[in-house]
Amino acid sequence: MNPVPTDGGPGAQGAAPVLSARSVVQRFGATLALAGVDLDVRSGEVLGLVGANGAGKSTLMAVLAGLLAPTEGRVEIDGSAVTLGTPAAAAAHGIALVPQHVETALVPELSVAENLVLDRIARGELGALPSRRRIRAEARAIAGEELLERAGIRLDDRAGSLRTAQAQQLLIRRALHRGARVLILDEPTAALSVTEQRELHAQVRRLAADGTAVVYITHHLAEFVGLADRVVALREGRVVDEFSTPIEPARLVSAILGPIEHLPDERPVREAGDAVLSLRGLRVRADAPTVDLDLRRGEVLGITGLLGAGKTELLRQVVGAEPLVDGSMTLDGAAFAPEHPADAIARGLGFVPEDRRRDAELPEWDLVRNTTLAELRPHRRFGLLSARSERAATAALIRSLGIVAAGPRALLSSLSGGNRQKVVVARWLAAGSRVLVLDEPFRGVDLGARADIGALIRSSAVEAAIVASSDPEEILEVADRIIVLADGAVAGEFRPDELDEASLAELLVASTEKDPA
Amino acid sequence: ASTPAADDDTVRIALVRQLSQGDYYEQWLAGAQAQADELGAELQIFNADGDNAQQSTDLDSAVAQGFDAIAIDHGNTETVQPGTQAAIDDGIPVVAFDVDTEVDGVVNIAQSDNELASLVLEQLVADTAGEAEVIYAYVAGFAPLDRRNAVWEETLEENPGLEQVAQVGAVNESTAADTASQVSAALQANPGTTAIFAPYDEFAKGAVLALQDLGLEDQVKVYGADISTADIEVITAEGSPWVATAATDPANVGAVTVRAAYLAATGGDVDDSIEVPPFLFTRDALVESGATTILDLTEAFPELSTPDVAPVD
Amino acid sequence: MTTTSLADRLRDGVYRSGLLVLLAALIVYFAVTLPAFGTPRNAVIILQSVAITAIIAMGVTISLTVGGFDLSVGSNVSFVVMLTTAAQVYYEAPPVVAVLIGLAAGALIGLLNGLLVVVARVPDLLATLGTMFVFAGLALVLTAGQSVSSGSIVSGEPAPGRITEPFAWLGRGVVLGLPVPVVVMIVLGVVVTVMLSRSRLGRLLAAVGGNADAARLAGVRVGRIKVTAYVLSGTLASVGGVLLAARLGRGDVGVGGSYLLETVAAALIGFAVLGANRPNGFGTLVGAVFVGVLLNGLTMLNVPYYTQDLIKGAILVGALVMSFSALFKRKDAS
Amino acid sequence: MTTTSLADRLRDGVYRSGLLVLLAALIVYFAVTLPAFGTPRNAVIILQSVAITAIIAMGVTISLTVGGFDLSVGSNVSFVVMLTTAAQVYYEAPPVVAVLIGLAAGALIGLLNGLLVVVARVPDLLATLGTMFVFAGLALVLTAGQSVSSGSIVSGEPAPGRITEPFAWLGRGVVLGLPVPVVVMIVLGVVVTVMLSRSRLGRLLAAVGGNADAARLAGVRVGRIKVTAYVLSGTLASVGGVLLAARLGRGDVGVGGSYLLETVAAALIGFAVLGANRPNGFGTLVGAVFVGVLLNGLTMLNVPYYTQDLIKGAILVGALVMSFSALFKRKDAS
Ligand SMILES: Nc1ncnc2c1ncn2[C@@H]1O[C@H](COP(=O)(O)OP(=O)(O)OP(=O)(O)O)[C@@H](O)[C@H]1O
Ligand SMILES: Nc1ncnc2c1ncn2[C@@H]1O[C@H](COP(=O)(O)OP(=O)(O)OP(=O)(O)O)[C@@H](O)[C@H]1O
Ligand SMILES: [Mg+2]
Ligand SMILES: [Mg+2]
Repeated sequence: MNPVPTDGGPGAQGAAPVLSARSVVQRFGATLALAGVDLDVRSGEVLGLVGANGAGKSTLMAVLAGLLAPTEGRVEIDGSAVTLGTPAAAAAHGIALVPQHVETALVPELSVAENLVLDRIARGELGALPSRRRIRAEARAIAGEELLERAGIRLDDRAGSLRTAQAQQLLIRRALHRGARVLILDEPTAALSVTEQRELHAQVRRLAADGTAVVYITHHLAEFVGLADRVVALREGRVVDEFSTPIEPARLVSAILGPIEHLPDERPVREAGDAVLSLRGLRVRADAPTVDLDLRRGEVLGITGLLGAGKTELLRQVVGAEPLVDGSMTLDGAAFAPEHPADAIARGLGFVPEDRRRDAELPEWDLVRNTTLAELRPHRRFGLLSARSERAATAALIRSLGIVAAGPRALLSSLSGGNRQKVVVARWLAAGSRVLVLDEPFRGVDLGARADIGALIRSSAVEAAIVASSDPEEILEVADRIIVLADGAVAGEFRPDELDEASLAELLVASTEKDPA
Repeated sequence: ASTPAADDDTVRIALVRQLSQGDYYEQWLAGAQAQADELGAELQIFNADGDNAQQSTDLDSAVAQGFDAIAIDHGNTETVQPGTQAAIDDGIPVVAFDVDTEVDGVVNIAQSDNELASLVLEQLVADTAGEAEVIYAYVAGFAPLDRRNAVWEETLEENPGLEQVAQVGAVNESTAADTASQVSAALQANPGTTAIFAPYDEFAKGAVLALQDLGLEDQVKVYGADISTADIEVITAEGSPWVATAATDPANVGAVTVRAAYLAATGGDVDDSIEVPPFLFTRDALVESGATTILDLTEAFPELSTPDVAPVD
Repeated sequence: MTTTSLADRLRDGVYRSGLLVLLAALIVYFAVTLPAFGTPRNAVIILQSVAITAIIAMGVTISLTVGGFDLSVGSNVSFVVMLTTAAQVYYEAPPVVAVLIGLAAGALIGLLNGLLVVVARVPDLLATLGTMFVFAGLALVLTAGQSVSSGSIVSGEPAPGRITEPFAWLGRGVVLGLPVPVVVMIVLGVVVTVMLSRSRLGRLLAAVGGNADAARLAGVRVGRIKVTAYVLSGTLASVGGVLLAARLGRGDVGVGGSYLLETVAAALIGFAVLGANRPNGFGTLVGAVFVGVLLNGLTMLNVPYYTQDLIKGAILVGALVMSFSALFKRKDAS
Repeated sequence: MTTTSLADRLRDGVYRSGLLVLLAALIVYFAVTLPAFGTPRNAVIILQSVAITAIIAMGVTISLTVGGFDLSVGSNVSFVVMLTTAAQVYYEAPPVVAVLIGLAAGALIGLLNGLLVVVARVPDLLATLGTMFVFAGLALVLTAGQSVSSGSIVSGEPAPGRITEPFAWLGRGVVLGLPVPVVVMIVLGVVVTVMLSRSRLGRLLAAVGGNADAARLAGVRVGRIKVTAYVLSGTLASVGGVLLAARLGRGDVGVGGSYLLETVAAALIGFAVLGANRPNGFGTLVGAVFVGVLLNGLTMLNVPYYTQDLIKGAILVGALVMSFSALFKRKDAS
């Protein structure tokens, strides 16, 4: 509750704000998402925004981009109050948003090209009868030939077939192309690889140099170094602190988490026991080399690699979500050949999928039902489900995982991204899974929650876990042993104390460069 | 004569109908209502809208409410029988129009579908000298149509010169339009056709539509059944191929039914079987009469009204 | 953090029970104006008039729960009506056998729908549209388009069998003062409502309807659950068909046709009950009863039949607007 | 990386054009067995028989495109038929005025649907279910349940007006050798198909239907687009209504009722055309023509009417299974 004066900060050298929030309050029913926020965005600056999951970052951006009408307070552009009302109105003022969840920004049935030019079509810039060729040409110009080539994107495919990373890059291009005065990037790097991240940073700096204001949200505090001119921290819907260059990630942490919480200190790398799960001769694709792996009791095995290295394809085979391309597996020494996720679950596996919205969430269900979905049998009394038993189990998990929600009966859709991820992890703890397989579990998850989830999968309830992530920082933080995957092949194995983040990142990049696609 | 229900002396009649929608039922009801008003009776209408199970329930409801008489308008024997039996057991007189309840003590009223079909078919045979390729419009499962069908089958047997080249028909909300499409197709396949027997006015209208589409009004004649204001317009139109139809006046039949129910309720004198005879209208006669509406028709053909059937003094 | 004002709660109440309040108001209004309305006997008549619709609508609700849509229920009813009556009249099947044949046929229609959707991957609406035509057609072909009644003529001869008393009892018999179809409706209504809201199967059905991908990864055998849903839907439709055949005492051609729209209407109206905004068993029952009360009362008021649709529609639209705008006002204000 | 074998491509071709291939096969079969089938005149008859259905189905397709569902089209047709004929017969409105009134009424019904969905936030199916009842009711109330024809009796007097030749021409007239409804169908079919697949509006409609949030974020005015879709759907239904009134030459009560199912069927069958798996104008046209060809050919073959539904259903199910299992085989393999 001590709003920090925002004038006079360095970075934009005192330029007049282009876009401001003034005492913005946003309520969702009983939830106070924003409790009176003042924020100035100046042209030519890169403004970082940090805060724990549920702090209100996305909500604030939605207000600034005209997606939400604030309950109280106002938005100013060039110093005068405006009513944005719709994203179209915001766009007319030169405000562009790339939202946190890319699926919410794409129309799956339309082609990639049509999605890229959708805003221009909406504004009528392509006329009443835009030809396919025109749309394709415009889309090509927006996406850039080199991206299409590199990411293997075909403009005529349905947008629904895009992978998260591809979609994210395309949406960024779409927003950049609009020539916005203010560009808002809500966790743009959550699904980007190291190289793609670096590229994006360079691009953002170029834009700022040209006078665009960029608001940049991320949970990877290290990204701000050399990128942001100024970082504002939100907590519980309020601005709690502001930092200017040089940005020191360590100082940001306490601003985000508040005085009470603190991250655990250096954790010991654990020594593993015998193999719980063994993969022999698996392939991520029919034309890929074979992969042999052992997951040992008591360890967290980190799998990393650039986007498209084959992590997801490997993990989905392990949990029975896809048929095995080749090879065989054993679990606890016995043959393990799941034909359906149910088979894997019955053997004690739990799977947190990469695309949480599509593959894990039931948004219109409350937390209780989302949590108990994978194992309902323990809650049966006389053949019927006991609401009390389900609720009690969930309430305990909400507490132990620190999930921020209005209560066990809150709808999942009302939670912030990071908290939803915790609910998905909670589902497997509720199901009593012994072996957890997590694909990009930290995407969009804040530092505190990351530590919480990390601690969870290392807890005694879990015998062993596999964590796949393309982010070196995350992997180093959580894994006891690291496997680097490149183009479907195991390119190396390391202990986390042998490496630091920068060298792991270099390794990832190098592992693919030897074999350009 | 619009006394409110509060009057204990008012005769209360329940009219339990299978269908309400369409010209025939509309005019039937208008005749019934007018007669009830004239008699000072109160008529409560139960409309099953084609749902036979609902009609059965309506009948139960009418029995439960203790009407002075119940009139049933169309329905299936099995479906209305239990309710009718219950009414008779409760001492409520029942009048049934065009449905055989198979319950003793019920006053049965019928427009003779047999006679109706015979009248038109005699005309068809006379016009064609018993030699014709005929398209026949019929859908099974509707009691009046089934009865008319029986006459058609007899006629075919008796007249070896008549050949049924195609059978068409569809019963739904757009019967006329759908029948037209089918008749068109049948006519394409059977260019020798000279007559269409369509013993239901919606079928007949569909057949006329098809002939107009194909410009075959001069070659093929339509023999229909039933009559309504709209039908009169179609029949009397310039060059209409619809040359004959047989019908009773639905308003008259409705009135007869209400009179019979009133008599039964008030202990008057009523036969337990009443027949309303149908009447053959040829196109020529209709054109000559100058009638354009059902009202004109009852003036031009006084035989249509049968005040002497079930008279109330 | 939480400030739920009294006004909010009131609005919430109206929203949650808008349709129930309206139903209660209607009942009170009719009971006051019409002495014959408020009798127990009339209550039974109203329930009788909606029983078959409600039973079939429970099946539709189950298919809606898995995100499907069973367009074939009406044809299913027609087919089962013809099958059970023809079995008895043409082939002298004993009533019990006829009923079992009818139920088995309904379950098989459901299974076929389920396999088309799950194995052949035909979208729900299309698959059930196809089977809708097929079984409407089979219902006709079974008897060459003729209605079936005791004494029907088959190839020139009167058919040997007849619809017997024990079978007709299913449509008209009385148990504990209630007609058999009403008893069946109450029992199945409770069973389906509890199944959907309280059982593991119900939860899995809803999971598949909510997000099939997520359900699969959480170990739900999505295909099996979908097939189960269609089998249940088909079986419930056939229960309706058997009761209808018993009530009519004959096999009326095309008799099931009107049930598609009526049952979908009941299930959809059910969305607005207690703020569910999704298929639910209790809501479906309320939806069916709502329509029954309205038609019964309007008939007693001697409102011309041609205004009844309008009144029904206007009241429905009013209730919907009330329910849903309140719902969203609440969400927005939030 | 991609190895598209010949077999794959063939399968792909079958999948994409399964329904078209079947349609062609049917036409060839009928033309060979039935000399009268393959004539230009019969082609016109077939088109005539599906024209009104196809026009209304184009509207349904538009409502499906925005992710809605317009259950009110049948009632809309009924209402417009009664309105245009009553205007002429009861109030002596000139044909042009009657047509304009009819189209305006259709557009207004669409607007009402749109506002219920967008402003009152009633879910599509429920909103249009409500207006379905309301306008089916209004169609009846308009004339107190009577059909309208020249010489109808209004309060004891014959009505003053009549259905005139120019109006009837809309239903029966011939332009360039084609019946007017067929010409209208072709013109509107092309316009709607191009609109949906090529125009700005069509893409915005698809965007709203595909992901309303994404559309909104890209600056699409979602509410307006939805309302536009319903207004177009309502207007197309009213075009169908006007043509139907003209074709019948009178106002038949409840005549529109059967169009709901028929048009939805056409639009749904259209999903399977050219592998779209979503609403599309061309597919809807093919769907309507498919049904028309089948019924025409079967009637000519003198197949009993009661087997036609079965044959229609069986062929449809076959085509669907072929289309969709091939589609998914292909997807799975990839
Ligand atoms: N539509 C909604 N309905 C109800 N509550 C909501 C809604 N959207 C957000 N909230 C709540 O508002 C608060 C702020 O959410 P927001 O998404 O802005 O957080 P965030 O800072 O972006 O978090 P994250 O880092 O997880 O993305 C959270 O408590 C969330 O539960
Ligand atoms: N950003 C991308 N650029 C190029 N190809 C990609 C990209 N993302 C995914 N792919 C494709 O996906 C395939 C492997 O995907 P998979 O999900 O198994 O890998 P991953 O390492 O888990 O990547 P991700 O982190 O995106 O999930 C590759 O063959 C590649 O064609
Ligand atoms: Mg966020
Ligand atoms: Mg992955």
